Amino acid sequence: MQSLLQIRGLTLSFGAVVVAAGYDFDLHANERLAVIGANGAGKTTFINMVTGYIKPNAGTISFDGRDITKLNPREIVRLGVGRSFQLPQLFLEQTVRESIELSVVARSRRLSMFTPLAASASSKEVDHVLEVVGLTARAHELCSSLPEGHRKLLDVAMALVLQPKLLIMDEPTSGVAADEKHPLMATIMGALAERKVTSIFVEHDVDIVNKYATRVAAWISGRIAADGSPEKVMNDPEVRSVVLGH
Amino acid sequence: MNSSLLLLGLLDGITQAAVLFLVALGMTLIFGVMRILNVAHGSFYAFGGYAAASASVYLASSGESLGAALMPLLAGAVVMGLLLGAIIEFGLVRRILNMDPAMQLLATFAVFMVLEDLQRLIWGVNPVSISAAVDLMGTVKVGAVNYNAYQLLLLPAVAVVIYFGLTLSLGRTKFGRQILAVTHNREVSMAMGINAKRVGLLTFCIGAILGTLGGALAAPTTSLVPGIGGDMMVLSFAVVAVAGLGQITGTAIAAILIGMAKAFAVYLFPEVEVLVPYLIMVLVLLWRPEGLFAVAQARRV
Amino acid sequence: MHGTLKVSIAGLSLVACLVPGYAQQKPAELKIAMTTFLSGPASVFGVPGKAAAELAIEELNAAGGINGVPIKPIFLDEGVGSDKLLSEYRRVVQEEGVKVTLASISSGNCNALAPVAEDLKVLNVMWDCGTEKLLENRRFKYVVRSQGNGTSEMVASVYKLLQVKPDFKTIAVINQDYAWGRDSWELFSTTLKALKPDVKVVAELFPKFGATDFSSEISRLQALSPDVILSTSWGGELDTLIRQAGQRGLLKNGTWILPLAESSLERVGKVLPDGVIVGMRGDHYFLHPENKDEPKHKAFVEKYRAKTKQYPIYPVYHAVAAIQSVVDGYNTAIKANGGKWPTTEQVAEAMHTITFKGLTRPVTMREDGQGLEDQMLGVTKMTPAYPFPVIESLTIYPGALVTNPVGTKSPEWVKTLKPEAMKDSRIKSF
Amino acid sequence: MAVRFTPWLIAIAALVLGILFPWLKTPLIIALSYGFAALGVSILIRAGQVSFGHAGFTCLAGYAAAAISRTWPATDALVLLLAGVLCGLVSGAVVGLFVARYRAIFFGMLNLALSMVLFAVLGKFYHITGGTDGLRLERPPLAGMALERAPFETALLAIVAVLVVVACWAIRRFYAAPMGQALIAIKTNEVRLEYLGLSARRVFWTGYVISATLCGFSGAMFALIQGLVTPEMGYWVRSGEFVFIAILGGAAHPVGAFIGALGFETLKLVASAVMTGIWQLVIGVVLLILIFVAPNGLSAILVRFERRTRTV
Repeated sequence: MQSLLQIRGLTLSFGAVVVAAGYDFDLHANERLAVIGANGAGKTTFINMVTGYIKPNAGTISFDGRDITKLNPREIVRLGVGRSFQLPQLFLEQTVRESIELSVVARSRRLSMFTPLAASASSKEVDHVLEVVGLTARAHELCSSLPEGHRKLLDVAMALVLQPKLLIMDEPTSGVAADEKHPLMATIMGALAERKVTSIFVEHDVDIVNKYATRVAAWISGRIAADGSPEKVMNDPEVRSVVLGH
Repeated sequence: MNSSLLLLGLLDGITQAAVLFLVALGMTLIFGVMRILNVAHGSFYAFGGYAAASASVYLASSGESLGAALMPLLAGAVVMGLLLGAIIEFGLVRRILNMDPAMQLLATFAVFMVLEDLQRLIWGVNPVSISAAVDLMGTVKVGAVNYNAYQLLLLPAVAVVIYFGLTLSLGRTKFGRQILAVTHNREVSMAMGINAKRVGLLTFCIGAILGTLGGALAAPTTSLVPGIGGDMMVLSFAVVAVAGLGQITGTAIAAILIGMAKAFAVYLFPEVEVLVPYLIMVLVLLWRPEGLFAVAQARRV
Repeated sequence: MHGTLKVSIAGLSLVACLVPGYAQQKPAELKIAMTTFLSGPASVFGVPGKAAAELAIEELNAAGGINGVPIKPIFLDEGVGSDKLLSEYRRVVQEEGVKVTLASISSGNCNALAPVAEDLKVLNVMWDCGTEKLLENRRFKYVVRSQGNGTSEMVASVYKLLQVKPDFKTIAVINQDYAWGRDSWELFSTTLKALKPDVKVVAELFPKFGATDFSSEISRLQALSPDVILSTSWGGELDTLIRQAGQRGLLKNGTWILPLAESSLERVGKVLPDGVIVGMRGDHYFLHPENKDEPKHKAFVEKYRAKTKQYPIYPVYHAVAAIQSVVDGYNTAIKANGGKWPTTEQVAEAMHTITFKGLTRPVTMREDGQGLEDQMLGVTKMTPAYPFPVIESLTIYPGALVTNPVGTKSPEWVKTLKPEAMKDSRIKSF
Repeated sequence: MAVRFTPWLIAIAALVLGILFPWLKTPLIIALSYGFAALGVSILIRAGQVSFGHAGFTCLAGYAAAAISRTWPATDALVLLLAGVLCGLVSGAVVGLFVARYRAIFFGMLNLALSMVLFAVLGKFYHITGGTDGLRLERPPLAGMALERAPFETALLAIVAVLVVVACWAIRRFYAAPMGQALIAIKTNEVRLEYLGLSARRVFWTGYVISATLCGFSGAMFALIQGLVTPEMGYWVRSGEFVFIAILGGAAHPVGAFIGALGFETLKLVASAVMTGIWQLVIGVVLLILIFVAPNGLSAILVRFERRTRTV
């Protein structure tokens, strides 16, 4: 079966630092890939390249059979790749609800200049989304006043609302209190399942990886050191020593 | 005529560039360290000029010797620069460092408005001119053209000295390195125990003095009238923008570039002379938003 | 029913007609607004004008004002820029009830204010600006000029230049970049072409109005070294130009002709060498060969010097003349109105007919509102008597001779000038 | 509620004052026309961008109006106003294509540079632009009627007053609409905007065009009431005054611009009457105080007041 995301010979280096050593990579529909690796291994750079924020020196990225190597984030998003960020990227001067509404409207890509935002986004959907990510109570707070956990949720929610085919999440649980990590992932994954969204998520927490990933890929200094089922990768000696530090 | 025209344009350009460079340098230095674009910088130029004029009236009772003519210029510039620099930095700038750029621009714009009228109140509205220094230094003949030795030799010399003085002291002295550190990254340098407040104050004063010095040195070659501050503001602004904010060497090159362009315009198409600096500015900004000699950074996500 | 209606209408209209006639009681005071440069480079020029106006008005009020009505002057600063000035002008007329305005020094401001004056139906005497276009292109009811215009001044200047330096090949001009600088050059050059077609213009420089640094222009002029250099600049800018040109010895190569430089002599002093042709926009000079010993003139010069520590310059004479014209205008109108206080309209009408005498030769107002003012030019000479050059070998050109006739356009008219005109017997040299 | 009615309040107050004290008409019209330009500037401030060059648009529109009425003296005042608006729209659209990429200081600088180019061009080329003296325009007919000065002023005042209300309403709608919201998002997070599949540049361009259009109207109105356009209209200090007005009034609600404009003009009148020659100083000091005391401007206070009354 043809892969959803296909990467060939992806190469990028900042001066002497190699962040992508010309690796190939394939992701198939309905996979839930966990990306692990030490800091600076090139995980975020990988996401930035896939979503067009950074252009690779060489290699090709194609999504859904279309070459997206040279596209910018906006175009890639429009093709159905959603992304959430390690540092949540929110509209700090707007409320949670407004952010969601804006995302909903953005999906249609037609920004009215006259009908109020609230009227341009179906309130049923907005309510539902807020429900799903559990932000209903905070709907009218400014994003700037949210605690980190909720920021992460909103960040993911805004990507989710776009109804992407593939959702890439950069450390969705980092900066979230330990006891909140699992409920958070549960919510997100629930939402993803509901829409059958293929997903990639960068994660450090082994339990979470084992619990939610159908597949794991380990990044080590710009190359994919191991790729496969959680058991396989987690027991890979190199991964154990370098990434998990056992 | 063309070869000589080239020469003349060159010389005229240099005479104009010298002052332009000093003023713009002050502006770019301040921006580098405090990340504030000082809209009131043009007023420093004006105040420097007037201060120099007043100083030469009070100090130089006999404008006979060149020293007696130049000393007041220097004195006026330094005193006025320190005064303005210290007051404005201490009273305002350090309090707006964390505001968003819009507010910062506006704050310095307010200072500009205040200074504009203060200048009127202090020195009145009639043109002031002090030409002692120029007269004493006489002229240099280049082909058919007499140049003021003051404009052709002294000003560029001062500019060159200051340029090297600054670049060297930035690299060599402790304080210079501190400035560079703060310029490069305020937070880190503060973490490293550099007193950013003190660095800021000193830098702002130096920047202000450069502005006032520009005015003081220009004073003998022009006549001081209300409004020169505003005009010099945009002009030095153009230089800084062309060079790229915070670029010292770039500022020097940009100043010469614009000075020359203006001079040549007078020879080739006098009609466009006033337009030239802004045209250059626009073209450069459209071509390289960060200016010719600066580099852009992307936002980390 | 109908009848009464008719009658009452007739009555009303009758009253309406009569209203202007006698509704005018003598006011307690006559407010006159004068626009003049109190700031900026031009203030070296506007401030003396103001001082003179104050002196003249003091004298006038001491002598009982205009038929018992004292004058209250209001001064507006032209230095604030024409749009701010315009607002101020409207304010004093609409809010403070100014009836007469003297505007302006700058031709630009004259152009801007004249139509507004016509609009507001306030008498406006253009007391110092030179632009000739205004009164040529449109017939004004409320706007007059109490002095000569660019045409008369430039024609006279060319005459004088050709008298002093009959044969020269090249000329360059450096004027302020605004109405006066541009128009005066157009007039000068066309006149020159008409009288001396073989002259070559080697450079036309128009540094921006209010410029303070002419170094590049000076370099260029030196490189070209033309036989004659013209500048109709004035005020602080002329001072700066003279000073900077002097510093670099430009004043010594070629003949300079500065038709407005009389007003700068005392300020620039020794910098200006002998042999520079200077004018004074009229025949205004404290050493006027005919009037210098006339008591009225002498007394005024004394008073003015006592007040300002300076010798009067031509804007001073223009200010006095303008106020004199208003006085004569009112008196004539009052006579015509049977001794009753006239409407502004009546005064404006009178202003087009009077001949008045300021401190120098009298000026006759034409039906187009243009005053016929005699023009005087001379050549600088350093004398022990004064710490600044005086003007010698003066020549006076009668206004009637150098002003274009009513209804003609200056640029066309000057084309028709013939060298013979310079031999006219009415031209008087001293 | 307070905010909802302020535009009406301003409009009515302006009309009443103008009719009671005829000499106030001119300053009122000028003040309100400044208000439109400031409103334009404040739209961009909502996107976190300050332009020190928007006087360029008012200036251009003013000259357009003047040029038209000089070439076709019979042209109706309403047509001239429309021409000004279109001039703002078109020039804004074109310039916007270039400047919409830039942010923060670079945006400010580029706008300043462009406006200064215009300023310099208008000051030169005397035979076309009238140089530093500018261009005069004779009072045009209004709605087909040739009016004397007084009724003409009254008519203009009425037009401005009505348009204040209209503009406030329309821009309020715009702020509340997705496009307006996206504009605010530019201030806080363009990256996310792009990752929502939206073009930040396009959004900003739209805002820029609207702001230029408002400036266009302002310029034409100014030209009509002044009867004179000069390069000064486009000098960078004038742009600064617009920014000042926008901040003084605050960007929280469109009416802020007009409150600010009236405040500014009053300040100017008082300052130049009470302490002649130092109005800039006074304004400068007020501005400094403002920056620390009420950085969000007067309208923010109104809005806060409104919120409170709503919640109570």
